[in-house]
Amino acid sequence: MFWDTFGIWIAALLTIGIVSFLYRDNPVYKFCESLFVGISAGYWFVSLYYQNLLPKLFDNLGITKLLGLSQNDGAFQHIFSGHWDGRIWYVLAGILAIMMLLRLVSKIGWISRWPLAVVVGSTAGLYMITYFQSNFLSQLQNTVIPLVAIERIRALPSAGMTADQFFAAYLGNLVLIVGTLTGLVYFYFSKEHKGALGGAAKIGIYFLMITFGASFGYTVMSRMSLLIGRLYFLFGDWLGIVR
Amino acid sequence: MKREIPLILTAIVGLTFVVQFFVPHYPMGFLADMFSDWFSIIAAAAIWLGALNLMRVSAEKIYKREKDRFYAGVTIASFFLIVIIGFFFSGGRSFQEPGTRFDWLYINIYTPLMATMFALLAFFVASASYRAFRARNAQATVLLLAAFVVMLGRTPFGDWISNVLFLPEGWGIANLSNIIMNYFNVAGQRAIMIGIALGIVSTSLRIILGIERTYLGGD
Amino acid sequence: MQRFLFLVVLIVVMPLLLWMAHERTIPGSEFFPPYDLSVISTPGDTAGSITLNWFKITGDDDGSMPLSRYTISRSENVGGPFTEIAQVEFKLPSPSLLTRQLRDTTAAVGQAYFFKIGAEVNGKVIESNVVGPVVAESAEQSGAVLEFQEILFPPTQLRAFDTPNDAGSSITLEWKISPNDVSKSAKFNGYDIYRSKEITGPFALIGDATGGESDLERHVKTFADGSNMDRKSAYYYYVEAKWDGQTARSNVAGPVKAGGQWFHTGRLVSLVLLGILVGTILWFINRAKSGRELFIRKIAGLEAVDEAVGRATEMGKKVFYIPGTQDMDNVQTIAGLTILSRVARLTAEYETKLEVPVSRSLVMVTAREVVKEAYLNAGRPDFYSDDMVYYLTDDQFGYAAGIDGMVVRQKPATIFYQGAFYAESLLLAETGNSIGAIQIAGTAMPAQLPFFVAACDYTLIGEELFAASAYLSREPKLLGSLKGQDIGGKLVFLTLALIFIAIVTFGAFASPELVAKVNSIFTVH
Amino acid sequence: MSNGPFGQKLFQALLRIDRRIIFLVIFLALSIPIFLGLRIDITVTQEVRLFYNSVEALSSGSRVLLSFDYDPGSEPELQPMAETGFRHLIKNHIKFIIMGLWPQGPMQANKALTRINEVDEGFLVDNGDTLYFGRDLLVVGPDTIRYGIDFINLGFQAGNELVIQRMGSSIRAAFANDARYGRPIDQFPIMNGLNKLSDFDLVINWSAGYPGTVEWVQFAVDRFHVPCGAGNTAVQAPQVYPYLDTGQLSGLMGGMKGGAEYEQLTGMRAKATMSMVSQTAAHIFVVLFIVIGNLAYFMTRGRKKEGRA
Repeated sequence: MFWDTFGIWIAALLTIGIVSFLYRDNPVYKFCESLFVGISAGYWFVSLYYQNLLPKLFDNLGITKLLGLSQNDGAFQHIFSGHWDGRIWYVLAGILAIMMLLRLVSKIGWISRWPLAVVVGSTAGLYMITYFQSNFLSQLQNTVIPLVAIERIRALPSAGMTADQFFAAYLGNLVLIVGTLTGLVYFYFSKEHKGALGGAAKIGIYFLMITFGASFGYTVMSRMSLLIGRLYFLFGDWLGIVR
Repeated sequence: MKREIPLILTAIVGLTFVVQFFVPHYPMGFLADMFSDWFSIIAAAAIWLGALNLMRVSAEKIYKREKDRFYAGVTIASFFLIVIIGFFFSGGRSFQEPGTRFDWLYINIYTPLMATMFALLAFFVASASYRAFRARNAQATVLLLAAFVVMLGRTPFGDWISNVLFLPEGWGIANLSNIIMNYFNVAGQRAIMIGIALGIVSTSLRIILGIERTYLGGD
Repeated sequence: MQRFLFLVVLIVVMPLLLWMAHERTIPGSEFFPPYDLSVISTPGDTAGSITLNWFKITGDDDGSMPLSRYTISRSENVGGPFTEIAQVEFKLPSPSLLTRQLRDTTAAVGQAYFFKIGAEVNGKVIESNVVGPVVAESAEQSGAVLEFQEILFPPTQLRAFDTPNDAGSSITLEWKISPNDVSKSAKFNGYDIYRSKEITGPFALIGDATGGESDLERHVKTFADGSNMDRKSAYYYYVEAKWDGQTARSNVAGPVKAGGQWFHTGRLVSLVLLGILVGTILWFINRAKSGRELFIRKIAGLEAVDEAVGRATEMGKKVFYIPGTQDMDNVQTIAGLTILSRVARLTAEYETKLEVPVSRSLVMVTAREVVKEAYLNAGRPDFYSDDMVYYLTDDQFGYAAGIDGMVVRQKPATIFYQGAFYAESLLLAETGNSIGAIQIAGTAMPAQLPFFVAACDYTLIGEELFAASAYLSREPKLLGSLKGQDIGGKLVFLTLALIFIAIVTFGAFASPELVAKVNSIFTVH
Repeated sequence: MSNGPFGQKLFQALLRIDRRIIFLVIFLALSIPIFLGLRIDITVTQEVRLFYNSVEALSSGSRVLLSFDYDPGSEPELQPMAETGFRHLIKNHIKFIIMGLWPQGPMQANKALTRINEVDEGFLVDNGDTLYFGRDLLVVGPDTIRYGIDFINLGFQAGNELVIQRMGSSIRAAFANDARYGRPIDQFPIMNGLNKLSDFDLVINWSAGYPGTVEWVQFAVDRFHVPCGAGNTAVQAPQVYPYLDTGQLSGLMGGMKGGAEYEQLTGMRAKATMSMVSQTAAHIFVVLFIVIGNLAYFMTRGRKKEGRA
């Protein structure tokens, strides 16, 4: 019980400390900021160990089992008992991880480029494929639509039609197509934006501007809710003025 | 040695990911999964470098008696506090379960700091709207109007304005806001996404081929 | 001439190629009979009769062909002769949604029969395969003859095949659902799947599947079996429907072996399009190497880089460079570091102080390499120190809190944000704005772009971030790849989109199937 | 509008207004309504009504799966929905099974249950088990529910959409033990006859991103034909609206406003409803800021070169 109350007080004071930054930089904020940096760095330090290093490296290899920290056999145990286990390749990951740490030794620090190369290589390969699929191909699919949504037009109610329904039926597809294609033209780098190309690019930039405005407007609501949540914490959980 | 091997490694690993997408046969999928795990392992090991750097920079501030030395001390102390509690006093692997000491730190220190920092966005969104949304030119005006309509369309205030303007049912600001969100916004987002895809494919290709090698630094 | 050829390829050959690539990839397009007959001795009928059940064919289910009918024929031998025993009109009501039933009460008790059904549509007759033998047995207990709805019909046409496009660890089963498997049925309790290495058994239960159709058009259910799969053995399967305490068993399917594939057939279209893009980029890179001049349009944000660093120099203040909050497993971070290389070179030349706080250790390692190299190239290695790049914390908001603090205290003249950002974008940019710094942002996170646009002086939007390295360095190879991106990506996209939009617009009025087919070309598998 | 010297000065002052004044206005706009306990009538949208109806349509004793797919960052938007959801289910005597695809999700569920519980002291001994109020026994209004019989927490499971897929054929393959006691789930009466996803009468998903509603629709609804209702953050909601049209989602609540509408329907007005006034006030002020900012900008334009604010 004491720890619960104490915790709420700590949390409330830290909340106020961070908010005080809005007035101006001050020692309380500085304290909170330093605490935040230290605590969060430590939090990630611990989490990355338990969530990545331990299960992916030490458990897979069987080092934890050797040390009696886990019941499950890893690659070492399997190999010693005569079964092949593909996880033995994780030894290489261990070596790469050590190479990374060798950066601390300035003479052979360059060896850290090897693990870096593995990281960057897998990023490049993976991103190339996933972005091509989900951002290029499926957006092409979404853009290949009839100029007018004939089925929607047929399904329009004769009375009490809303603006959304009307727009979706007659103009929706057209706007989607024109917006996507002209927006793409805006990103065309290797030709000067003049003439027809320039005109299209100009329409494109207007679409981008609407997009930015709309997403901004939409996000405002969500962000306000975050603050309301903190205010309820302060006035409710901490001070108990509102329930 | 210093540059060639990394370039070859990058190419091999990168191509593995591309090939495994088209070749389901063993061992491509296995290799790709393994390389993803390797990334996590290398990154988890590398945090030692980051943490040591943070400790060193902070310790130096104390050592050199800089005016921020008290705060540097706070950083060092809080880092060690949570690390020691996380590793030794929170039940090992189940360190995140409710009721552990690590969980107490998480709930009462980490969460409020994080949530409040996040909540500051409410203030910044307001000041950014005041300052930045000026109808300076046609483009800015369009941006402003879109934001305006969408913002109004999501609140009872928007309905009220629609009523004042005698807009018919179903043709109010909320509907206009839906149209902007579902069509204009989607079209713009798509153009941006396609462009990004092309940029990423081309950048990745250059990395795999060793044309883009800034990340490796010099010799 | 070259241009003309290029246009022909772009407008005619490429769409055709895609169409053909797609035609080959339709999965499960093997012949599948339009309806499926099952025959059983009527349970509970003391007089002895045979109950037939079959799936309706297209046109029967929606009443669109009222003048058509099924003809049911029977024989005592598998080879015939078959005599017609009944007709069922399409327009007759049927007790079940998916199937039609018939009870053959003329069958003699104890005699084995074979059945087949013909569907007569528009004067043409399509015949089913022959089913049987089935013997009409008289039930021992006397009771009411069960209605059609009270009988459990088995799942039929079980097929087992190696799962396509996988590494070789599973076998896919597909069967026509039991007619009792209707949605929201309180009695139907799913299917059990049994497997054996021998056709004679013993069969062991290896899994179960819920009721419902996996493919609404063909009324089939699929199940992927990957449990303890031995790649060297062949397997046999049957499926059992569970309904109201009863079970009914399908045919046995097999033998079938699991194997891996060397090419994912569903991704042929991806391969073609990606091949075109990559090929074009490589071609232009090659061409650029031979010294052709390539034009690149102005990108405002990048034009301003020199000016922004210059201003910091004039004011004698620092330059901050924020490479995003994501790790090296994000291409945006890598792209951002390329821009850092350029910025660092400028700060080296101008002897301006540069600080790069980072939120990931790997980024710290990489950024140090990048900055060091830039200072070396600028001939100022003595100005470089590792302390210019330092780690704060992996946490996005912890990082933002730290940077906000430093920004208000040190008041840098210029701040760059280049890389991947999440919600912290506005926290950083608004604070930077409040101290009057020049801010140049660039990200490919669509959700964060509006905030950067609102709070920064210049913003690189999406692809512009990736184009930056080419733009800043003017290196021919990079410019070539940019040109390749434009031609192999954007031009191809625009052309394909326009051609297929024309087709589907026509299709929308003429044939909805065409629209569906065109759409399926680009389906992501 | 006056354009005289005084007006000019005013507008110029407005242009250079201190950010902190804006901060203060927003702070007051959000906090004053919290104390006033004001209420505004909200029009209930169709998608929220659908959600409410799909819960109302369940007979008492039905079993519902609740997936908590968010973390403390989205608490302000989703926690009110989750709390009202619990109250609604308990009032209608519907049993619920809690799980999470996000590691922090089940912790959020516990937090919501603790909050709606009204008795947190005392215990009961039943059949050799000691049942503590506030943990094993929750009192909400006239109803008392018991862990293992009326509700259970299966905890978090890693694997994103693969978890859903596994649950489609067997819940026990995905969750062997419950989260609170680590006992096999067969030991709890609530799990009797619950073998796979389609055995649930409804799935409810509180979602802040990936994995979340999109995955539940694609895997649970499309493949295993179980109805699904969802509550989403405002930022996330536009992505899942298309599923409403097609009937793949049997109801949707977006952001705090969705939560407020739900509270209105259930008649359990709480946080989201109270926040709506703050929310609306904040919106009005943001809109006013934009208007004033532009007015000042236009009135002073041309007189003075714009400086960097």
